[in-house]
Amino acid sequence: MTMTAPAAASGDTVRELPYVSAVVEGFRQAMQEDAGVFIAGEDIAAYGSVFGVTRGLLAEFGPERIVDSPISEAALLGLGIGAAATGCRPVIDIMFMDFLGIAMDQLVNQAAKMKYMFGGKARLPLTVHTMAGAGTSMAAQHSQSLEAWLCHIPGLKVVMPSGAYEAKGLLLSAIFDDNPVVVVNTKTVLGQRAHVPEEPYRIPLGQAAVVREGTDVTVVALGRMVSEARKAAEQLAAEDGVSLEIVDPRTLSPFDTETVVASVRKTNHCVVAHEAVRFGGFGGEIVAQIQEEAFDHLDAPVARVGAPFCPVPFSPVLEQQYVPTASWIVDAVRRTLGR
Amino acid sequence: MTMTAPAAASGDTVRELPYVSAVVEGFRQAMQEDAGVFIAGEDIAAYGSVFGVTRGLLAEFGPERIVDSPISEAALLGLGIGAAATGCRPVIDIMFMDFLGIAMDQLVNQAAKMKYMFGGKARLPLTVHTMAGAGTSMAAQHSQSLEAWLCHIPGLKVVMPSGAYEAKGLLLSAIFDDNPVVVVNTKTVLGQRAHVPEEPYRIPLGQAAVVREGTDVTVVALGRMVSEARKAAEQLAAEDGVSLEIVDPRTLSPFDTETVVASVRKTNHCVVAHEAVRFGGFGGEIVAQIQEEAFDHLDAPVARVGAPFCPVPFSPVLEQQYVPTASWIVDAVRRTLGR
Amino acid sequence: MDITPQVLVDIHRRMVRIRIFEEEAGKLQESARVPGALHLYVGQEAVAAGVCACLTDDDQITSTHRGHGHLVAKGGDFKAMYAELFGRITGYCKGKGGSMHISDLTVGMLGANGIVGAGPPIAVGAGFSNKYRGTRNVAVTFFGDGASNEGTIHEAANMAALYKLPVIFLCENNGYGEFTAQRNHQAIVDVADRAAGWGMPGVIVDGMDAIAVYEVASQAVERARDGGGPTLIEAKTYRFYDHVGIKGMRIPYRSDDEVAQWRQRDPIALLESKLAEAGILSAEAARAVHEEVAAATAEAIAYAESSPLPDVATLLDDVYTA
Amino acid sequence: MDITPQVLVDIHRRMVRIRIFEEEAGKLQESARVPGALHLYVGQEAVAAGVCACLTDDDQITSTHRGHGHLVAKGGDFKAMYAELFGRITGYCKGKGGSMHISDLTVGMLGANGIVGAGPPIAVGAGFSNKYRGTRNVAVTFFGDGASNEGTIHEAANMAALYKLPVIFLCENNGYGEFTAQRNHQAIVDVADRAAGWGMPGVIVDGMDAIAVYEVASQAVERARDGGGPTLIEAKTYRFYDHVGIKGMRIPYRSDDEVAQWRQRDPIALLESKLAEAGILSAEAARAVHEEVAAATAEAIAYAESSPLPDVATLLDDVYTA
Ligand SMILES: Cc1ncc(C[n+]2csc(CCOP(=O)(O)OP(=O)(O)O)c2C)c(N)n1
Ligand SMILES: Cc1ncc(C[n+]2csc(CCOP(=O)(O)OP(=O)(O)O)c2C)c(N)n1
Ligand SMILES: [Mg+2]
Ligand SMILES: [Mg+2]
Repeated sequence: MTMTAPAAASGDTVRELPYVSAVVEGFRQAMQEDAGVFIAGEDIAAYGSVFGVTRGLLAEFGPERIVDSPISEAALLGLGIGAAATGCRPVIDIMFMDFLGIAMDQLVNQAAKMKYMFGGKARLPLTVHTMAGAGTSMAAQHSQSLEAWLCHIPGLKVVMPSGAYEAKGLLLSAIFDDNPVVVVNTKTVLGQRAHVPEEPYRIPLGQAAVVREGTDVTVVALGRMVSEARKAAEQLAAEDGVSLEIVDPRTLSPFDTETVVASVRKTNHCVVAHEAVRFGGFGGEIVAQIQEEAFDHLDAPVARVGAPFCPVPFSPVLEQQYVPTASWIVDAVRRTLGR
Repeated sequence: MTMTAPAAASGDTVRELPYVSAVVEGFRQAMQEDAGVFIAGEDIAAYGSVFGVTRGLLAEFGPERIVDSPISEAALLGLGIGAAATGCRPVIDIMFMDFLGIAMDQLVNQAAKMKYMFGGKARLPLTVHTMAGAGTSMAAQHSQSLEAWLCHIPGLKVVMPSGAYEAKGLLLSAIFDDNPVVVVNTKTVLGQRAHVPEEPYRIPLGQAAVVREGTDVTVVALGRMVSEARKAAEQLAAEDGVSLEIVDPRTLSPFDTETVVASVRKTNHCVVAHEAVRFGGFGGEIVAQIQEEAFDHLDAPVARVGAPFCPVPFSPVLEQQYVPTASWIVDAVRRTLGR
Repeated sequence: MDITPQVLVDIHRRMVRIRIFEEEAGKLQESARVPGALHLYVGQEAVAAGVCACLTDDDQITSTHRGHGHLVAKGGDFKAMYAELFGRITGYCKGKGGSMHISDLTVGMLGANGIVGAGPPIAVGAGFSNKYRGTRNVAVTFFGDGASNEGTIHEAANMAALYKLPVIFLCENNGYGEFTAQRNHQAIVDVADRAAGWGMPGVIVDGMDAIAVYEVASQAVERARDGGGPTLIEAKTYRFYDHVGIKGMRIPYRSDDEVAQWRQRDPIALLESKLAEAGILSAEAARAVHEEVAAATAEAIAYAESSPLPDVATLLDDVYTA
Repeated sequence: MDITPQVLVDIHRRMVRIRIFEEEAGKLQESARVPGALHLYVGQEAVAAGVCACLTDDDQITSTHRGHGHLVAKGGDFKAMYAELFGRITGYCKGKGGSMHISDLTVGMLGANGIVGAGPPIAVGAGFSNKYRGTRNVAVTFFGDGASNEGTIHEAANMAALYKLPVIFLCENNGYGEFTAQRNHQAIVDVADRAAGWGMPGVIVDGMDAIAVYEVASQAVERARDGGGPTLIEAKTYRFYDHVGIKGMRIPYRSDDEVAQWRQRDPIALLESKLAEAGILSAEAARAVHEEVAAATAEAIAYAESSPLPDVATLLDDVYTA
């Protein structure tokens, strides 16, 4: 395990940045460091991406390195694969994670498998950046969290930043990793601010972080659910005198089982939380591993928090019922403790 | 739960058919029963499909109902969606499950969500038939089992037949279900013979079957792994005096938790086995549900059998190490029992 | 081709209905009275109206993210439409779909779509079904210049031509995909040039001229009904407002001049002057249509906004057909 | 255009190497000495040879399921190739890829591909990279008539034309996609007709005439090197054997007559008679090439078959770069 974000941040100054600016800074520093890095995506140049994650980069790096793509997600991913296999270090932006369905063959049958199929002789320093998450009244096709699809595929690495600090540090590691890495950011937390060191630091892939130490229940929270878990921890400390330990896997594949299991062995209780649909989600893998590795330490079944089994509804009143929040974690913790 | 295949078969005659013929018969009887049923796919007409699953149907039903498609999987799936939404009952054949990557948007963002997005006003009697499985030296892009992707998607139903009897009965239920159902057959068992009643029987979707009664360990086996589990059961009975109970979910989504949990509550031990990659596979969901529902009944962690974390290799010596078999189940059962 | 006055008046009414529906919808979004994102159709009315005037409720259309105009043109009901934008239970999709998934299968509108390029394959399925079921119905798939670069359009068009299906590929070339000009997303000027490679006729039409659109569309539709197969129609048009909502363009991706130029050719003004000249619809009569529609719009918005929200207990309903 | 004797002799040798490699590979499959499925290139040699003779090791190609011929033409080593077909550790892919994923990045061969239509987007990436890195290299993507209906080809071609990338789209139209004749998978006769809709020149060439292929290919390649952008070349050709393996067609999807007709125009025989006439390569000299290649082939097969199998302990290696 590694230490938590603030501790990991070296700088003396405590500079705060919103999540979206941390992503932009990560892109900028990667491009400054390596001339082989370019970004291609839809409306990422002059427009700076609909989420603002490339804003200002066109002016600094020009149209050769900040490339607007036609609406052709499969070819866009192939562009990244072919360029990565021939000496570049591309970043491909897939605007909404929901659109990955169009590019799954290129991502899964080509990018993920090329190295293995070629007997190890290919090197694919490819980063795919995309945006997951519900809660914006964008309905069923602009709100999904599909990381479970990607984690199931050998050859891909998958990271899911939980905040601004992680967004920059994981992005830099992803870009400079020599494998296809999918960076799954969450659109609803792009405004969240956190301490983000100015220097181009990297958070090692495959290492989870205990972002809050606690004694009673371990909460393994993915991406945006980490901030929800923090809220739940405050509430449970205040109302129930329950102490949550929060583990942020940061990288989903490869998964840092050790850090998660060590925490559960200590707390003997665990809740796994992600925004993705609960059924068939990556939480199942985490639960399976925990009960495999810490069976005798569990005082209760590992509980899961995830979205209900339906597409994301449009109407805000329905969507509010759909998107997992801190209160869902609170309830799960209480159930786990038999309260 | 329902009873096992042989028992469910009514006929006095004990007619045996290979798996592939059971599929053909299922298609034929569905088309005889409902003029709205047609099949579209690549090389399924004159050629009868590369797996033979439509052989003879062109002669019987003609080119209007047995339709050869261009190599255009996305449009092929859209063909099924548009036809299903406007009064037909189409079957779309996606030759190899690996090719689904090309059609994932149509399957996941369109077919699965149309009814919900339209407030329940659409009806989509669409069946997608495809072929999974490794073990044929077809390498990384013609051997995958990707059912986990589909189970995670609300709006889809997913069935995975384990033998000839199930193949026909589940196919007929899938075709006559008014929702998008993906039928995942396994190419390496197409020659396996079993009793298949002549009449057009249907196996209800969402019902698991206890295909072998036992007392010591429950094995939840998906698709082809059911026959491997039977072999494992023979060996364990003979060598260890261990009695396996085998549960065949038959439908993965919706999942029959009740039947699985009832068995585990009886045996207090469980092994979940699928051919898909173990990491991030559907087995994780099954394990998570079992420990949620039967925590106090488990004497050991639920073990999982699945493929290792690499693409499917070409060389037979490597592929043999890759594809899960009965001996993997035997080992898992022994570990579970602490032997 | 001579078009009856009834048809011309009908087309005009459809256009006015679209215009006023969208103007009001845009205001509702700007005042944040409706949630989510709205892609307004203002400026392109001649296309949806001219095409849908050739169709019956049994003919189908597939739409795009910019789908209000298509549904209005196909006969959509204002109350159910606004209620959907407001996310109310009385909406077309009971509030579950919203603007990007608004649909009405009873008039053959197979849905707005949040996925660019996803409509054409579905329209091919509808066209296949029309032929399979032995009807004379036609499916029209609307898509943009930006969408014309998605692989799905290529697959769908090739398939429709191969099977000689009754499908019309209607490209609304408004010069932009989001904030990217056509010259920056494809190396061609006329999307219609792609028809030859698919094996179907390609026609270019002035998308601001409703009568011209109606003429080419009705020819293509008749041809399709008679088993002649698909046609690609490229309508050169323009959206007067931003990609999303009325204004708020973060960057000057197109000049005010350009917008002004196109506004000179407002499709409704163009049609009204023609109809007035021809003595088919006087300025007064036209104004009456606007007023009538405006009244219906106000009524529909009031109805929608006062409609009940969905019951949260219905969240998990409508996923499957029992 | 006058082609030097050296080039012509070089093209001839590449074709003979493909022919003999494939004949022997086919026999190995029929006798079940190699596992899996082989898609043989016999009959289409003039295309791969004529094209690859214009390329250097720094130019890239993407291939298809029918990839042996492309790799041989690009300079593939017989020992590493046969060893891969046998699934041996000495194979190009250490036995992990097999026929459908055979590749050699050192000669710019970015892999055979089991997914029809998956190569073109990757070639666009290679072409983009060539331009980005300031080289004059070109990427050629081979694809079939059947593959031309995949959406990926449309997206890739549009993108290459838009960015003016050094990419050649080389369609090998052998008249069939698996067992489906071209007339049953597309409504057009010439795939080259699709070039206009993508904004690039489209050229048709006799795919049995290696010299003609070389000529059109070298022009397109030069144009691409000079920044002129992509070209679509359609080579009309034919596969002499079955879709998979030599024979074993389950259905008579093409007539013996048709096969015989095309065999009349065997690309190697055609080239040899021309070279003999021109006094560039005598019949004896040609025979010598065949014999020399046959000997090398026998040697490579012996080497491959006697090579060690992969160590099962390496199953999980090569998934990631450390
Ligand atoms: C597959 C997919 N890619 C990208 C987007 C984001 N997006 C929404 S609308 C749009 C532009 C579409 O342009 P065009 O097809 O010309 O239609 P227009 O907006 O001009 O009506 C884009 C890129 C999307 N919704 N779906
Ligand atoms: C995406 C995908 N769909 C279908 C297949 C099965 N398949 C393999 S080869 C082939 C025919 C390809 O025809 P063509 O592109 O003309 O190449 P040829 O075999 O004639 O060289 C098909 C359908 C596949 N491998 N990948
Ligand atoms: Mg547009
Ligand atoms: Mg072909």
